[in-house]
This record gives sequence, structure tokens and C-alpha cells, in this order.
Amino acid sequence: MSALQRLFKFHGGVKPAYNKEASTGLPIAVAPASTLLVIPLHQSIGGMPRPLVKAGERVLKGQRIGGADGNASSAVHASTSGTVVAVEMRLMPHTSGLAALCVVIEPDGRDEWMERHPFDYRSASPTQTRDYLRDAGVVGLGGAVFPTHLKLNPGKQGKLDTLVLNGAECEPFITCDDVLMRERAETILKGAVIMRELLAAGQVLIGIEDNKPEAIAAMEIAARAVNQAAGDSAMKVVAVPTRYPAGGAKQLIRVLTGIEVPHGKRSTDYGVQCFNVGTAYAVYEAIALGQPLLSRIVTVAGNVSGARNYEVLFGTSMRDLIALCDPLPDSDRVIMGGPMMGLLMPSDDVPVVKATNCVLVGSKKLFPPPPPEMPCIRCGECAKACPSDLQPFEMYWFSRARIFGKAQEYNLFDCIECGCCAYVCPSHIPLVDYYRFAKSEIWAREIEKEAADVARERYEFRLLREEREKQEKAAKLAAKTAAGREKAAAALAEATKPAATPEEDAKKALIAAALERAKAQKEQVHPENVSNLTSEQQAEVDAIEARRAEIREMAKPHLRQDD
Amino acid sequence: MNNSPYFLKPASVQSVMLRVLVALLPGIAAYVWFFGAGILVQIVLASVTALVAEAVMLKLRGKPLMLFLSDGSALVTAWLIALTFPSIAPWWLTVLGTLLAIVVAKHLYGGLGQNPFNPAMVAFALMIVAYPLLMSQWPRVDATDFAVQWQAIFGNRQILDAVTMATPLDALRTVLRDPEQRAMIGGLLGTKATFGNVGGKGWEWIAAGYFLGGLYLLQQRIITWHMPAAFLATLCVISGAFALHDPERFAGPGFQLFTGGAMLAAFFIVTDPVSGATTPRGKLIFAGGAAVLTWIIRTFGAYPDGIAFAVLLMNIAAPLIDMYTQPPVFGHKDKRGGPP
Amino acid sequence: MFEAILVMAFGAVVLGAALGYAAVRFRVEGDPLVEKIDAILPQTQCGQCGFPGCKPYAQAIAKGEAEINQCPPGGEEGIHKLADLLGREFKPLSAEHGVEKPKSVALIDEQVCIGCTLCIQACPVDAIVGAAKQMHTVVAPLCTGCELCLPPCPVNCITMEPIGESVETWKWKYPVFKINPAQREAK
Amino acid sequence: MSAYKEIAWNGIWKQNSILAQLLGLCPLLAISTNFVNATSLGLATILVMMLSNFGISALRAFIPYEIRIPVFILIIAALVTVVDLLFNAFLHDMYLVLGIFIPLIVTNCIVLARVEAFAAKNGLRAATFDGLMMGIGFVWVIALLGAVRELVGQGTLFSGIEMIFPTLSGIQVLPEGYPGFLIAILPPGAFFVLGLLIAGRNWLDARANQRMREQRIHHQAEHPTDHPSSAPA
Amino acid sequence: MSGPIEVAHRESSVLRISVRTAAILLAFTLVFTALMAGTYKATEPMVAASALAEKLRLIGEVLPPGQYDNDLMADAITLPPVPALALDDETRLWRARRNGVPVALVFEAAARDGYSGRIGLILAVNANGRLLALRVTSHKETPGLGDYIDPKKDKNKALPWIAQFSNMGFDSVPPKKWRVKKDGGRFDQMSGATISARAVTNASGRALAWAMENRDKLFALPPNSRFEEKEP
Repeated sequence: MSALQRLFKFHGGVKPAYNKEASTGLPIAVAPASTLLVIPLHQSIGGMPRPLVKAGERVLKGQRIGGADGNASSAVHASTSGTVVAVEMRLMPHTSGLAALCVVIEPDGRDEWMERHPFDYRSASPTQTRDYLRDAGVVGLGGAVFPTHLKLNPGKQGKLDTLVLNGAECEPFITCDDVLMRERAETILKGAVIMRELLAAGQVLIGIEDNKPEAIAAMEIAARAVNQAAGDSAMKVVAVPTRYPAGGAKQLIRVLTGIEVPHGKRSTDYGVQCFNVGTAYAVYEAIALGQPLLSRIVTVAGNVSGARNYEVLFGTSMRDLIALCDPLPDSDRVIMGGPMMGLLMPSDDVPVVKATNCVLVGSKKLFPPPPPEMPCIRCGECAKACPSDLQPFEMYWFSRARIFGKAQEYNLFDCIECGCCAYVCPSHIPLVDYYRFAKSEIWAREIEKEAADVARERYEFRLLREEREKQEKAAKLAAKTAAGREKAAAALAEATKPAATPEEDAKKALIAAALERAKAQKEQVHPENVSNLTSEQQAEVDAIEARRAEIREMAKPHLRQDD
Repeated sequence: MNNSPYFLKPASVQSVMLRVLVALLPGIAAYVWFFGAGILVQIVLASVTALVAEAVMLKLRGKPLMLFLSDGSALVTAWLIALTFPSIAPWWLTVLGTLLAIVVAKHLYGGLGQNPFNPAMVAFALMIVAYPLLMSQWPRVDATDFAVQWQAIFGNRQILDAVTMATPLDALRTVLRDPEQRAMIGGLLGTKATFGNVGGKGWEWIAAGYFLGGLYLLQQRIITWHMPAAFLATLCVISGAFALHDPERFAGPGFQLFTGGAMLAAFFIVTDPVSGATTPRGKLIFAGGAAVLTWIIRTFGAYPDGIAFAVLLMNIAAPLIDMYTQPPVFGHKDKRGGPP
Repeated sequence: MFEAILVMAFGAVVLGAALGYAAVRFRVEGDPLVEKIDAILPQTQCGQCGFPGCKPYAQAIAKGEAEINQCPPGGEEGIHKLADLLGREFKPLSAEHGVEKPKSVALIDEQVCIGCTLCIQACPVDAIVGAAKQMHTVVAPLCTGCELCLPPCPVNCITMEPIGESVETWKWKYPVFKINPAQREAK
Repeated sequence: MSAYKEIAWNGIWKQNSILAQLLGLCPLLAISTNFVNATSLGLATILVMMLSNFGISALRAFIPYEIRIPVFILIIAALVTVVDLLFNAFLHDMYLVLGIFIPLIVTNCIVLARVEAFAAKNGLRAATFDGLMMGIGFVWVIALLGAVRELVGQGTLFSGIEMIFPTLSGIQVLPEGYPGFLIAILPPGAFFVLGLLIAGRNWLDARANQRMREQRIHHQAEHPTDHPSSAPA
Repeated sequence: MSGPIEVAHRESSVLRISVRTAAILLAFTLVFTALMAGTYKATEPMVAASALAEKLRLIGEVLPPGQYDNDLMADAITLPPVPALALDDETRLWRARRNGVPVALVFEAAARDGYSGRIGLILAVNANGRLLALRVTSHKETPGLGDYIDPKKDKNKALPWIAQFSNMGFDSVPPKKWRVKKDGGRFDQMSGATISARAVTNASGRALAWAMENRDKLFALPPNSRFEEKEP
């Protein structure tokens, strides 16, 4: 089957040492739950879910503990039954070392499920299906955790040419998709069938890097069965050449279909959508079994003697997980994800979340500190390695010099931070760090600028309003009695009199204006509609606004790869 | 602790520079064979000067000494200077040129990676403008005695007249200027004359050595094919066109490619990444432009070889070339797709 | 000689007339420079610069009546940008106009607030809502942190709360240079 | 008097027409091949600057804003023509060497710049003094440039002085056999030496700033505690 | 300065301002043009004297003043652009005499085949057909390479290259040998910079030959007349 598929090439890429054998020797094992499960409410791209439980409450396995906030968000569930001991700020599995709101559950050991019902997606409307998946907390499990229900939308045309299942898994060390495909190929394909239906996709291309022959074999058998049952040949397993980052969504789409989806465009506009194989598995569990996303396969590898894949409940501490695999004594760090793109964890006591495809234990020996950074000699190795056809060294110059506008001109935001450029750089420059820095600065500036624009607008509006009020008031005063005239004269004198210090002057003017306005208020109603709202109403309106802004802002950094 | 990626390809500036030095060896061997071991003296002189100057500048600029000193970039500059200067130039000429290259052209502009101009070519250009006569005295093919060359380098300039001769390019230039002698050009480039069959006796073999080294660099993926191909092809086409038009006035492509520093330039000089263009199309334009300028300066200019000036002129243009030749990034090229 | 003088005189008359005419006819009104300066200013409208808002300060800078280092919220970075725009020399923030503080928002202690509306009058961007004798509250996203609401409050119920970093607003830091410059002689 | 001090400091260093403002580079680079040429042109420039600053300051009440530039240029051009004729008449050899560059003083931006920026707004004495100081700022740089280029390029100093003082003659500073760094005398050399001079000025300024900052920090550190200072004042 | 203008704008019409500026500019023009004219008149005689001295100095380079006693400036004729001298414009030829006896001819010539274009020469040929001296008046040869033809640029100050032509004639160096050594002649050249030397040598040879041929006629022509070459 795979021989028939024409493959395309993407530019650049590297071939690092893969180190995948260690963790594929043993089948998937189920990791025991930690004594405390720390489940962050915010585990996906999009809005921060609202907590639905309070401390002291008993929860069942699969019970929703965080409700999706609007459509661009995803629910969070209790991974097992137990008691909520706290809803509080806990350290996040994030390089920043900052805390965020988490539900802390003490498992009761009974692992008692809530009631489960399969979802009949065939008789439900697409919107209902998407809402169901949102509330089941299904997100992309390739690492980018983009809410799956948002992507299960065939777009304007109502149908797609190709559904791509991403089993390429190009990062070294990580094998969670590999073992999942080996052991649960049928389930994955059942999920794929559902997705294909929802997307009205013509064919399903399952891209697997050719260094995973077992997974390819297993998936081919399963695909043949599905095709036979359906009486067509829509499912195709395609072996793609092993080259990092072939598992990047855009790169895989390019390899399988030749289509290049530009930055900022939806792939459905090009008739193609891409999901991780783990996501297909989760979709099946949610729809056919009624089980929300509670756990995932996590590779524990690196500086451990017992590297293996585990099925891990979300909220499990990485420390407990690592302990299962006999970490070597010189271990000095924990990385979430692979060695090319993974995030350095601030501590090993952070929970496994939906984005945790791999817990990589590091040591000085395994990941030696990079040699000293030398100046860039513009050798162009990075440009040769860049899978996005960028000029990394140019972006580096401008990011380093903080000339962000120029960095953007060189398409900084097309960078997927795959790390290829830094990997090949003979000067050992931490290129990706410069891009991350530049990107977050640019986002911050953008937000600042928007805020300043709003402030300017509102300030100008206020000046306008004050001017108008002053005129109206002057007209009224003129019509009033001599006492009124006297007062007006006094006010005028006040305004023109040079004050001792500007602060005092400003203060006086403010108070005077306040008094005047207070009087005026009795006679006339403010034309402004904002002041007619109660504070609660206003607060709510603004809180919604704020959340929207937050979503927009968060959606930007994470739209990377492996959806 | 660093962020991702956590492991790097075992590559370094040092290994790049070392392989460049290795690639120069065949050319140097041919040089010694045909023109004597004087060139080795020059290489040592330039290398020592370069390292000392580099160390002093690094110290003054407060940079880590050993790290940068061992990157090999100063040695590459030094060797290129030695190979482009006459091998019987007085010692101070080489030393002064190397000093200018390292101190002015490299460190005053910010050191490794920051120099807008190729340091070796800056040295050559400065020295040929300052001391045109000394920079035009090349050893005779038949006067390769090391002792004589040693004397020429370290003091006794009187013996010079006996051991120097015009380079093929110089001879060509002289011939071209004189209408009465133009007919000689055939003889100059012919089979029997003082010179070799293609680019002048000895010269063509040195060029062949550089070519060999260039192939090695290509194989090692230190340089891409763009620059050498564009440089050599452009030089070939432009000189071929003019030679066809008037063979009595213009030398043909064989001569242009295999004489002077053309081959060295094609593989080792225009390919300097720091001062050159970096985009694929930009490299073609950069090297092609350098070849056109080289030919123009060789043919109509005031100095024997035009490569240094050509390369420096293109260095100035490199940022502009890069700006206008940015390759389309992923998804922005007009292949398949585009919104339906 | 006489001819030369005649030519010069003729040129003088023509040019003088043309320039006089052009000076009146093509006078440039308005100043786009003010807009550019205003775009750099942080729009807190706090008045710490000594002008009643960012726009007036921008106008004063454009006219050369104010220094570029009078805006504490804009900070050093703002001064650098102004210096670049205007081709002036960078100056450190003038101490008499205040110090650079972390960005904050005003917070009204709703237990203490008596609903006097004085802070509402003071807010330059209408970011405080409430009515007379009703509790007031600050709309945090609109608050510029100008602190103008602090002085009028008769019961001192407004405090400035620094905006903390969250996982979402956290910024990647500038990569630290791994090379330490060689030890310079200590002076 | 401190106003005059400031004018002098501006002209000679802070606002130096060449090192700080990079004005009038054309004559600067073309003529600074040796000390005598450079100084001669510099002196001519001083003369023009003083005269034009004086003239325009004196006449500033009569110059309408709209036509100030043509009037300035007219005055400067007239003065330069006078100086050119005087050179031709009394220093003919020098006139031949300096050639087109005396008339080109008209286009030397520094003259127009000072007239516009200073003379048109200041009194007679201050304006004339400013012209003198700006001119001195120009002269010392161009003279230094000429001297360096001459010394490096041909190993001599004051060559050509006999054109002005027939009894004097140039000095061979470096040994007779000095090969001469020819490029110093050629146009590229002018750029190199000028670049180095500017770098030198920036370096000195940076050092002075650094020292001032250190002093301020010392001052701040020591002032609150009333201990006697151990650092240099 | 902006104050009065603002007022002026309010008060005056466009026409009035235009007339005013024109009048003021006119006044300035007249005053300063007068200044220039005055200086010109005052320096005119000195400038003329300097120009004459300049000419004499140039002639003096090739013909010392002590060798003649006539007024050279008066005893001159006009030369059309003679092909042998490779000149493009009319030039003057001065005739030096002592006690009325012809001593030497001083005239300009050029070499067009210099490395970088034309090389201007001035030379003095004595009555016996010997080249008294030769100087380069203008050239654009490569600095440091070909510019040794100019004694001011020649490194060898004691015996500059161009001095080897002094007191040479076809009686001492036959016309066939009046070439650089590289071309099989008598005169030295610098290796690596042959072209400039060759150009000067050949041009001087041509000029000398022309002077020998027309010597008598040139001395005989009345002052300020025009030399006409024989019809071929």
C-alpha cells in the first residue's frame, strides 16, 4: 500500500540519534496513581476552565472538575475517584516555574467510575458532537494540546480530501505513539473512522516514520481490516522517511500530500486536517465508550535504566512516574517532551498533563552543557536545516539586537521552534532561545500597544465629554442669578490663577471639577451609558472581555506542530 | 541550565576552519613544486603574525583568549594572505598585510563573524595600493632556489631582478595595452611560450590543486556548489564571449580560470560565509558579480589581479543581495495549494 | 561686469519673489511628529511629566519645550525610543518626575469605599465604575496604573496592586551569554 | 564668560564639525594629503567662517526668514570668492595646490550650518567667536589628519611649507629608505585615518562618561554615610 | 525669528511678502556682487603676474633662465595640434636666444598611450638637436607603480628616472635605440611598470624628431605667428 503513495520532501531537517529502542522493549504498563493527584485546570490551548468542585467534595472517576470556558477551551476531569482536598495554586509543568490553579484530589483507591454513556454521534448535529468532545476534554495529544473539537470541522466546503493521522513521532526518545500503534492499532483506526465521518474526509493517510516497522505492520493489518469492513480503500498506512521533524503537522502534510499550509492558515482550507494517533484513540474512547480524557501514554526515558511507556492518569507526579523506571543517580533534570523541543521542568514534582508525551530524565552525561557560544559566522547550516525554509541566522541577528520588527520581516512567526537550527549550529548558539525571547517580547508589546490605544481613545473621549459638559454648564451658569455669576467668576479665577505647584493645581482643579460635576449631576443625567450599568454588570462584561483577550493571546504561542 | 534542544550535532567553527586549511594543502604543494619553498616561509610568517595579532586583540577586547584563538579563523585568513601575496615579497609586507587584516579588517569591525569585508582581501587590496611594485614581483618558474628566495624575503632586494618575472596576468595586461604587441597574445597563451599551456606554467597546476581542495570542501559540505559554480561559469562565459569576439585582444576562459587567483577565489575566497551572501540565489549573484568584476578589473584595471577588489566590492553589496533574494518560506511559495 | 551684476540681480528678484510666495502658500500645517511621539508614550495619562496627559507632553516635546526623560511609566526604553526618533541624546529618567515602577492596577477596597465618586472624576480613562453613594470598582483591564485616583480618595481605600506574572504572560528571557569576558583588571 | 567657554568647547570638541557632525568631508578628505595643504585650507575655512558668521550676525535683522538660505549662500559665496582671489594673488603656489577646494568651501556644510544654527540667532561677538572656534575645530582635525597621512604615507612633515614661508622647508621624519605607505595619501587612506580619529574621539568620550558615572556612584554611595572619602575626589 | 513672521503673515498679503523678499534679496545681491567685483579689480594685476611666473617656472624646469637673455613670452609662436606631438589643442612654442643666437626651443608634447591615458610633457631642445631636459606636466599613472616618470614621485631623488633623457640626442642615441630596454632600446624602465616608461620614451623620441626636422623654420618664424606644417 505504501509503495503506491507518492511522497514529497520537506526542506531541511536533521537526523539526530533516535534512542528509541530502550523504551519499546516492554509493553505499555499502567502507572499507579500518586497519593495526591494535582490536576491543573488549564491543560489545553484556549480559555482557562472554571473549577466545578470545591475542597472537601467527593469526585468520581471521569467527573468533570473544570468546565470549558466558552467554545475555545476544553474540560478537565477527575482522573480517579477520591476527595478534593484543595483547589489552589500549584507548580505547573512549565519552564517558567510559575503556579496556576489546580484541583488536588486524594484518590480513595476504589477508582470508581461515574456513569458512562456512549455518544451517538451519527444522530447528533456536528455542533452537538463538538460540544460533547469539548466536555470530554479531548485535545491533541501530540504535545500542542489544541482542543480537538475545534479541529473536527470540515470548514467551508463541508468535506475534506485527506485526513492525516500523525504517527511519525520524530523526536528522539519518545515512543508513546509507537507503542500505542503497536498495541492498540485497531482502536486508533476506529477513532479514525469516526473522525473521517465527522470531517467527511475522502482518504485517511497514516504517516509513520520508517524506523517503526512494527507499528507500520500493526497499523497496516488494522487498516486492511477497516478497509475490508467498509468496502473501500480509504485507510492508507504510509511509511515516511525518518527525518526530524517529519512529525511536525505541516511537515507531515507536506510529505504526504505535497501541500504546504502557510503560517496562520487553516489546513482545512487546503482540504486536509491532521491529528495525532493518540488523539484518534482518545476520540474513540470518548465517543464509543463515553470515557473522557483521563490518562495518556507517557514515555519515560533518558537517564533511567528501565525506560518504558506507561499509561498515566493526569495529575500523577512526574517524580512518582520516574521512580518506576529506576533513574540513574546522576540524573539532574526532568524534561517534558523530547530532547529537541521539550520543556525543562522547574522540579520533578510537577503533574503529568495532557501535553506530557514524554518524561525525559536528563543528566550532564546524557545532555552535556553546550560548548561555549561563539559568534555567528553566517555559515548557513541553520538555513539548510530549517524545515520552514527560514533564514535562522538573520532572525538571530535581529532578535539578539532586539530589532523585533526586522525579525518579524524575516518571518519569525513561521518558526516552529523545532530546534534543528540550534542542533546544527557550529557556533553552538542557542538560536531557539533567541526566537522564544523575541516572540514573547513581540506578543507582550502587541498587548501593551493595544492597551495604550484603548487608553488613548478613552482619554480623548473623556476630554471631549468634559469639554461638552463645561460648555453646557457655562450656558446654565450664565442664565442663573448673580450668585451663580459670582461662582463662575470664582471658578474662572481658580482656573487661571497660577498655582504654587502643578500637583496642587491639578488636585484643586480636580476637586473643583468634581464638585461642579456633582452639582450638574443633579440636574441632568450623564449621557454616558457605561455609568448606567451596575458595577456587577460591568465587571462581568469586562471579565468576559478579558478572558477573550487571554484566549487570543494564548492561542498564538502554541500553534506549533503535532496537533 | 539550557533550554531545548538539549543535545547538539558535534560541529564546531574550529573543525570547519581546520578542514578549510586541509583543503588548501594540494594547492600549496603545487605552489612549492613550481615556485619553490618561499611560500612556506610566507605561510609561517603570516600564521605567526595572525595568531599574535589575534591574541593581542582578543586580550584588548576582553574576549576569552584560548576559545577564540583556537577557532582557526585567523589561520585561514593568514594562509589566504600568504597565498595571494607574492611568495618572494619582503617579510614586512606579509606581516604588515596580516596585521591589517586581523587588526583592522577583523577586530575593529567586531571580530569573528562581524567583519563585512573579507580580511585577506582587505590586506591584499591595501597592500597592492600601497606597494604596487612589491606586490607585482613574482618568482620565476626557474628560480626556485630556497636560499635565494629566503634572501629575497629577508633583506637582499638586489637579487630580485634576477629572480622575478611578470605573472601571466601582468604579461597579458602589458600586451593588451600596446597595440603593436597585441598580436603576441596568441604566443602568450600558446603552447611554446614561457608559460604553460593553459594558465601559465605552474599556475595552472596550482589552480588545479585549489580545485581539488575545493572538491573536498564540497564533499565535506562546508561550502555549497553555488558560489564556485557561479564564479567559474560567469568568468568562463564572459571571457569566452570576448575572446571569441576578438581573440587578439582578450584571453580565453582557460587562461582566465587557471591563472592568478581565480580558482582560489572560487572555492576559498568568495565562499567566505561571513562577508558573502548567504541565500542560494544570493550566492549565485554574489559569486557571479565577483567574477564579472574580476574580469573587468583584470582586463581594464590598473592592478595585476582584480579578485581582491571584485570581492570587496561584492562584500559591500552582500547585505543588499541577501535582502532581495530571501527564499520563500514554508507555505508562502506558489506551489500547490493556495486557498481554494 | 555690468552684465554679471544684471544677471545676478534678475535672479535675485525672481528667486526672492518665488520664495516669498512659496513660504506663504505652502506652509505646512500641523505636525505629524506629535503623533509619532504620542505613539511612543505609554498613554497612562498620569501627568507625572508635568503635562495634563500624554498628548500635551508629546506636543511639548515636539516643540522642544520638554525634555524626553520626564515619563516614568515609559521608562528607560521609552526614553531610548524618543531619543532615536528625535535624534537627541539619551538621558536617564529625571528624578523629579518620578521613578519607574512595575506595572500596577488600582484596586478599591470595597468595604471601605463610601461612594464619593471623586476617583471616578479623577480617572483619565474612565476605568472606574460606580455611582454616588454606591460602591465603586476598577475595571482592571482598562486601568493604566496612573495613580491619579489615589489622592482624591477621602478614605484612602484605593491601593495599587502590581500585576504579577502568570504562566500565560510569562516571557522567555534574553538568552544569557555563556562566555564570560576575560577578567579585566579591577579598578 | 562661560557662554564663550561653551562656544569654544562646542567648536573644538563636543560639536566638532568633523569628528562629531561629519560635515565638510569632501574638502577634508581630498586636501588632507599633507599637513601644509590641510592647514592652509583649514585657515581659509576659518577666515570664511568668521567673516560669514560676522556678516550674517550683523545683517540678521534685515534677513527675512523665507529667503534666509539664499541670502546666507550669497554672503558665503561672496566671501569665499574674495578669499579665493586673495589666495590667487598672494599665495599663488598654494592656490594651485588647493585648486577647486577653496571655491568648494561654499558647499562646506559646516559654514552654512553655523550660520543657520548660530550666527542668525546670536550677537556679533558671540557669532564671530563661534566661527573662529568652529573653524579651529575644523583646522585641528584636518591638520592632524594631514600630518598623519603625510607621515605614514611618505615619512615627512611640513613638506610644501616653502609655498607659504619660502625660507622654511619640510622635514624628513622617518628614515630616508622608508618605503611609504602609499595608501595613506590616496583617498582610501583619508577614510581610514578619519575613521580612526573618530574612533579615538568616541573612545575618549566614552571613557570620560564612564569616569563621570563612577564618580556619581561613589558620590551617592558615600554621601549618606558621613565617612571620609577614601576614593579619589 | 518666528515671531515677526507670524505677524507678517497676518498683516501682509502674498503679493506684498513676495515683493518684499525680492527687494531684500536684490539688495543683498547688489551689495555682495559689488564686493566681489571690487576684490577682483583690486587683485587683477597680482593674479596676472602670478600666472606669468607660473609659466616661466614651468619653462625653467627644462631650460634654466641663465641660458638665454631674450623675453621668452614675447618670442613665442603658436603651434597647431601637430600629429607628431600628439596634442589636441593649440599650444605655444617659446624660442630662447642669447645675444640673438638661437639657443633652444621649449614646447609641450604628449603621450597618449600611458597606462591610464594621456601623459603631458614639456621639453627643451637645443639648437644642436639635443634634448636639454624633459618633464612630465600631467599624468594619471597608477600611484606607486607608473608614476615614477614624474621626478616628484620618483623614489630615486638623486637621479630620477626622467633625468636619463637630459642632454640626449639622436647623435648619442640613434633613433632606433630611443626605446626602453625591454623593447631593445637604451633607456631603463621599472619592472612591473613598463608601460608608463615606454609611453614617455616613445613620445619624447617623436617630439625630438619633429623638432629636429622643423628646427630652422621654428626659429625663423616671426614672433606671435602661427606655425603651419608643410603640405604633405
